[in-house]
Amino acid sequence: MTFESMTTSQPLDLASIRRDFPYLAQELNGFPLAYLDSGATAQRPVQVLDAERAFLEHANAAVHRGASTLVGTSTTAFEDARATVARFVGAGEREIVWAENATDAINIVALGMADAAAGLGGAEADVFRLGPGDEIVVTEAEHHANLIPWQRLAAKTGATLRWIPVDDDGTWNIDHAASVIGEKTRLVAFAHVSNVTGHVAPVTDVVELAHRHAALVVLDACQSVPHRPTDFAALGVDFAAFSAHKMLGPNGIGVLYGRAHLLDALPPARTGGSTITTVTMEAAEFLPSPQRFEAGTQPVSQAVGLAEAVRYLERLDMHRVHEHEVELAALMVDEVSRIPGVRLVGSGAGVERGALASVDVPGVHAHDVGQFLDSRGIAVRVGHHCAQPLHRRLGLRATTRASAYVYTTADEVRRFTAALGEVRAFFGVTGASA
Amino acid sequence: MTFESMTTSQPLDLASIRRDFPYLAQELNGFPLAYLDSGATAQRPVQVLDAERAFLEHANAAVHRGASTLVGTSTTAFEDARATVARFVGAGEREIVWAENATDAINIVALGMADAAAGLGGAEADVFRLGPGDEIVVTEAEHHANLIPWQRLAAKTGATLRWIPVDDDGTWNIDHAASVIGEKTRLVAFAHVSNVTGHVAPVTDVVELAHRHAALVVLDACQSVPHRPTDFAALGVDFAAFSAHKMLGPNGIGVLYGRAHLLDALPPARTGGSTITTVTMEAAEFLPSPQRFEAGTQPVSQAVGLAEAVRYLERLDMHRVHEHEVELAALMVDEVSRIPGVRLVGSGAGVERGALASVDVPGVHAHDVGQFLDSRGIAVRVGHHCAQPLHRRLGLRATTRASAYVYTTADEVRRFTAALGEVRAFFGVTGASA
Amino acid sequence: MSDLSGLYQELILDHSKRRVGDGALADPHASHHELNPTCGDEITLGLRLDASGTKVEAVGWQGDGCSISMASASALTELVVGSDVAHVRELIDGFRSMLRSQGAGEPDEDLLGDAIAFHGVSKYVMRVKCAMLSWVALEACLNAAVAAAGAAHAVPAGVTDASAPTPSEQA
Amino acid sequence: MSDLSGLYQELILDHSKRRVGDGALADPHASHHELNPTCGDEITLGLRLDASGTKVEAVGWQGDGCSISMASASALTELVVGSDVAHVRELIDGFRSMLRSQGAGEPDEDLLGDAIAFHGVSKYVMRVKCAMLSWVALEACLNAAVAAAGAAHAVPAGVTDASAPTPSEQA
Ligand SMILES: Cc1ncc(COP(=O)(O)O)c(C=O)c1O
Ligand SMILES: Cc1ncc(COP(=O)(O)O)c(C=O)c1O
Ligand code: FES
Ligand code: FES
Repeated sequence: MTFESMTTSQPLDLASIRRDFPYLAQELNGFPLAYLDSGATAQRPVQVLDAERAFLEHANAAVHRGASTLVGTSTTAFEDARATVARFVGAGEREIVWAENATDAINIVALGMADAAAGLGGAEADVFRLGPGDEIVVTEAEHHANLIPWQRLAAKTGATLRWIPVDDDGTWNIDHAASVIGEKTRLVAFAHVSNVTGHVAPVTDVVELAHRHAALVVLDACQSVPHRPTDFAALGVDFAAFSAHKMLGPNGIGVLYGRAHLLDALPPARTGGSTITTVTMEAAEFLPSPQRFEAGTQPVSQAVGLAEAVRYLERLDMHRVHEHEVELAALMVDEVSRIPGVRLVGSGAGVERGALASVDVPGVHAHDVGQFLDSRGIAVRVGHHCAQPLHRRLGLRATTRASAYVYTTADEVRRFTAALGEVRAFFGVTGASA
Repeated sequence: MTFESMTTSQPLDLASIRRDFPYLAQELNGFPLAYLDSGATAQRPVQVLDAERAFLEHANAAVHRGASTLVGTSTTAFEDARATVARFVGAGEREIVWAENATDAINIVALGMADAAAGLGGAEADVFRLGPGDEIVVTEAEHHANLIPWQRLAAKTGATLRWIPVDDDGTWNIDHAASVIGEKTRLVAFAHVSNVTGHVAPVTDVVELAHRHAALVVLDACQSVPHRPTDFAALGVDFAAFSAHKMLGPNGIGVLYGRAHLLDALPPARTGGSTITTVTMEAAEFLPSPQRFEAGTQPVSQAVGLAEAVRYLERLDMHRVHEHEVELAALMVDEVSRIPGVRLVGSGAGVERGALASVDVPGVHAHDVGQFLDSRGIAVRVGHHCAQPLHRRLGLRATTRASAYVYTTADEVRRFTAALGEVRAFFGVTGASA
Repeated sequence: MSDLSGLYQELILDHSKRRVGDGALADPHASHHELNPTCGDEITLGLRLDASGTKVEAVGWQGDGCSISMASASALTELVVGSDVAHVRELIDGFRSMLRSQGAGEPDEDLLGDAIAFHGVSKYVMRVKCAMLSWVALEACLNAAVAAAGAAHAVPAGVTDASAPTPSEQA
Repeated sequence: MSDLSGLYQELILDHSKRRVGDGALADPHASHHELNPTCGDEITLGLRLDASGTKVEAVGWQGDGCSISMASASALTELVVGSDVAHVRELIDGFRSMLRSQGAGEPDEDLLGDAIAFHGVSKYVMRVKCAMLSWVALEACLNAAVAAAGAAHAVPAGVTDASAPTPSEQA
């Protein structure tokens, strides 16, 4: 599979795209910046910056509070943004809840379930009540955001946390999942695309398996929604989470998707203004989804910015975005595999992966690798990428990760791999290698 | 006390301030906009908009993750913002935690305490453990954000929620507090300045009373920090919460203040990346404050914007901001009291209040009052202002609230009161009045 | 005063004071409680059909709210009492379309009669829900009463709560 | 290659391989574990004073980390073994000032000797903590050992954990 042979439609116009991103026109240490850390956070096009600014200069006001003309304008913009995001991921408007980030979105589910187990939420919250004997299933490859909230839920409810094991390359398949998911399973949480290995999970198979046991499915879609066409209804998951800042949108806003009847029954963990119908000194009654979860003043301009980011991606066409990244992923795997003394984490050539490559250079600490690349103008991520258990399983403490997005060029990927090839010599490491 | 006689120092230069706010130069229904809803959300000066945009175009990157030059730049900007906000409210840097908004900040405390009661957090979290027999004290005048989280904490722990009663005008004093706070009290939560009555709470007296019974004090500072010099260390409170969007800063970021040793011991309710030291599949260990609470990708550009808002306020000088608002508050009280058939909520002339006036026009629903004002270009807030119990106590369902800020002119206040004087005639309400 | 008189038409101000139908209905076939989360205002509307189950015999409501919501409930009562169930459904649809029009188009006066006075409300997004409150309650009652009548001729009143509208849907 | 050689001086690359002091110290008077949250790297450093309690007799450390952190622990060991406690405190202060300088000024070669090679690290905010890791551990050990010696001449090792630095403080 070569880089060129995969193109099936009109490719992205990279030169034109890059003109929209002021950040990318900068230099780093005397070199043109090669920003290869979009897996951590993406940069924003002027269209998104302009949309948020225009809103703030002309339309900003409280939303869902009061009844002034200004509130009407801001509320309409805010709810239109929700409708735009809903359409983008195959959801109904009431199925899109604004959170602070994806981490918060996952916590809304985990904390709501803990509240249900503590007796809140009435009979309709029964589906969320866990206790001793019940099992929560994650994978060994999860981001801490999709692991620790479930550890805490287990600790609070007495349920048991189990995990789908990964192979030596950090990936897993439906057989691994079937070895763990069973009749005690009440919830299965896993990443659609791994932020370390780029592994693409067999979502519909896991959903089928989980639903056969009446278990809920929570999908961490942080590394999928920004990069590939994603339809939660078609995937069949019960909940999903993603962040705006990884998809050209603002920080400070994430999205929780949930099936409407589940969201309406989930106790809101975070409470406050705008979430209620009637409040007495003794108790409060909550609105249905999404308002029951959006306590306090909402990230309004951020929702407007995110909607503009979605429109930007829709104009590019998510199918073409995906193809672009499939090509870059193949190029990464191909080039990294040729470098002596460098270990690529995850599957090798021929297996689809997200457009990212985490590597280990035995004998050189990841932070030193990253520093060397940095000196060449190449910005990558080093560390455990919030996946310590996966790194431990792979016998590693930290890796160096390059990750791509709509604006990433093949040339930038080649600069990364070329510099990577020089690391061992610079640090005086020689001899046999992994 | 007349409007003019209160000026004690160089007053704010309103004309120059208003030039910084593009939003305020707009028209509403054919009139120059009189934006009198800053108590709900304030508008942003270009300085804040520019600072956030410059950050996004040149310095945006993940923070506290990886080690690249870009991460160094963004992390430094992010932590400098924290230091700026800390200085503004008399706190240490480790005592400032970024939250989604003030509501979230209060929830971090309430949910952390629920987690402590559920057994998380080890021995150091003992100070936060409540159970049957323990009492949580709020006031009857609280915003839902500072009421419902405590109701939920009581429901989860078996503790009892009690409240400081208010007088017929909606205010309370230290005697009311002393009638409720006692040896069973473990926590007292109240607003520094009420968002409905403008009432200024006797903070240090309540702190003294609460601490005498070893109870924790949580201050809702949403309506104080933006409007008056505020020093949490001097006030002696244990926790406090406020929102950036009410003080010229961005949406999507709020602040939790807490005394360092308390924050280090409070279990983090929301968990995920960036909060931990060591994570295994079974358990996680958390960093000290503030990082233990900032799960997932932080509101980075928003922190930068908030810091710029703080610098803007510091340049104006918070003492002068406060004086400006004291004058506007006196003007509001004075003018509203002269309108026949209009009831002002809260204390009358001669008592300090925040620069806001909530009014009832018997016979005309608040939403109709607001609509009439709106047609005159005056944007106010109508409804229960997230304080249903207080409104019920006052025999009201909704009120019409005008609230001022640094850019509000006496002329705008007079337009509000003049239009208010016409409401009854427009809706054909006559006869004796409150 | 801009076009405020387009919102508060004489007929609306008048109905808001007359409040036709104000008061609990005895022996309703269905009754429904509806709340406007923006303001906290509530209305409980009761409906009785005639013996044949095809005509609205009586409507009564209790509630508290702004002039728009009170006038709307009053106008509704005047319009629907004595009408065929099928016609009432047309009225509900017509009223809702008018309120969602954001001020566009001409309302159907033949169908809606006096209720076209509420056309002006459609330009005020935050007030649409006020005008719809009683109509949403009526629709829920109608569904419940007809369902009950179908299941067992003349059952006791069913109290229902309509499912939530989408967040951007005002009514 | 920009000024990467200012960061990775020969002496640093060399120390990162030699690792003077690598290995657990037997019978330490104090031992301290320090973690760098950015990367998860850890070091445990042990300290033994001489009989008089005024001189550093031995240092040993175990840990895993980047070249900067390993080289720093190695250089530290060379510098402090055999030195007066008072002088070691000066060294710690001097090293910390140099690392906080953000590349400004000239480091004090008379005091710090070879350790001035770490001056270049101060320009890399995200790496300052790497160089400080072992020094923070050393400072904690010194405090604990001296306190223990004062309290009761020659007590068993106290294991301490220094309080957290402020978020913007790298060391
Ligand atoms: C007194 C008070 N407390 C809490 C809040 C909640 O603030 P936020 O909505 O920013 O979380 C507000 C503002 O709405 C307020 O005025
Ligand atoms: C797979 C995965 N899950 C969760 C997260 C957390 O996202 P956020 O930090 O935006 O909450 C990330 C990104 O850091 C991720 O890559
Ligand atoms: S304002 Fe409540 S129904 Fe109109
Ligand atoms: S990168 Fe971990 S100590 Fe340097």
